[in-house]
Amino acid sequence: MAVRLTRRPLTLAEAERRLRARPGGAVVVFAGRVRRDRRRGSSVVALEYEVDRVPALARLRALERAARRRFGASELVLWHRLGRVRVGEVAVVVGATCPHRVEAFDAARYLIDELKTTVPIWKEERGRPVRRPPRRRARPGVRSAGSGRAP
Amino acid sequence: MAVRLTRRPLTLAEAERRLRARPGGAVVVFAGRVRRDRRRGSSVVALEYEVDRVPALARLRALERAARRRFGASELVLWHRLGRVRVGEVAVVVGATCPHRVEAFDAARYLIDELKTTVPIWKEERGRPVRRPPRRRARPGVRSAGSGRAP
Amino acid sequence: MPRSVRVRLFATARLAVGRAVLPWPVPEHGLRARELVAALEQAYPRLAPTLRGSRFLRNDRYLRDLDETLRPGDEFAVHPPYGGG
Amino acid sequence: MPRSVRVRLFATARLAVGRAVLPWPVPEHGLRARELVAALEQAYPRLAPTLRGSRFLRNDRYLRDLDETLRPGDEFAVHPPYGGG
Repeated sequence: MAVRLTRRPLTLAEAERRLRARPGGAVVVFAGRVRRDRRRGSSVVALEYEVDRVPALARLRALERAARRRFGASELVLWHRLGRVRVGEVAVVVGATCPHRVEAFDAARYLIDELKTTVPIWKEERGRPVRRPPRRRARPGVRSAGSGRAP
Repeated sequence: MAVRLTRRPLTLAEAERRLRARPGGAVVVFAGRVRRDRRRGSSVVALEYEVDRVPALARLRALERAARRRFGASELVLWHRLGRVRVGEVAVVVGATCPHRVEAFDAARYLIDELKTTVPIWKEERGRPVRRPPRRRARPGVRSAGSGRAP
Repeated sequence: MPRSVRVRLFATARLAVGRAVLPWPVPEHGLRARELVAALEQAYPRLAPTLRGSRFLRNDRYLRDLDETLRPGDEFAVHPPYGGG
Repeated sequence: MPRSVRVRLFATARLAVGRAVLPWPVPEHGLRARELVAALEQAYPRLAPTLRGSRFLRNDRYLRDLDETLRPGDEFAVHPPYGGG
């Protein structure tokens, strides 16, 4: 499936199987991973992804069609994790197979830029589970779209 | 190895193992594949890659250093096949792990653009082996840098 | 047929209200999207800043404008700015 | 010590000459890169267009200019425009 919202791990290897099944001289893949929060006192170990599924899938399919048309892509992936994704894991993979490298780069860039701003997916920070309440605890919250910590 | 000139097949899966071993929110990988030549009468089934190994490796390592410095890349791959590479196979893989997606895209783009124009690697077309000489045969030749068929 | 719309709240909207789904009664004369948003703002003052930055959907389609009239049984989704990736 | 340089030809340069390596004698007064290139052009007219678009290396380093003097035992590489990827 070119478009996927899933709770299972995402890999470039799996994207490769799809993207290399079709002809095209250039394959570009982007993987976005959950980053460690470097703010002092942060205890964030994962992000929890939430989705409004029906409009999200509709929008992802519209992006797929647009990329085929605009960049001549013969194959695409637009995959996003849902639920809890730990630091270091891949939260999103987008990629395109195109005749030439310029279109393939532009397509992948277009897909991730559009995905981030136009697909109803949200992330919320999740802290380390604590057994005894510590003196001061960082308060995990929803990451806004403008967060500097998203890739 | 971030830098590699090899006769073995290249895969995004192998690049992923290297690029995900280091921290960074964004991984971008480009794979360039040998394309079928669509000119009429062409019998090209593979490209044969030739290298001047010592200066090629020196230049690839210089690109690696430049990408770490310019784009803050924590890990890189700059891999190229040598010898015969069949249509559909991957001839080159470049990729970068960076904190954010803009640098990761820029790094991968920089690496492949520079690789194509500044690393002493050449390709030569290889035709289908023929048992009986056909009346007219497409004459395989060296592909120039300006060839429209390179990805 | 319920005499209410089903308000679905996501991300910061959900956190501000404390729940993901909120049934909202539809008066006899009907309910414009604009009226629902104003009523939500009044009922949940913490929701106000989020509502101002949100997009709204009726039955999984983005609203063209806030003059659309909601009918009993409709779903009304509140989408704060997206943050995937 | 050989009294020649080892000319290494790649891609179209190799095809024009028909071989990848060519020993080239170094006269008593020495051999500038410029003189070698001119001599190659004269000996292999089909090589001329390629030479005009090529970069040259002495012992795996790009030549700064064609006035560099080659010594017996040196390698001299002819690099037509690159075509990797």
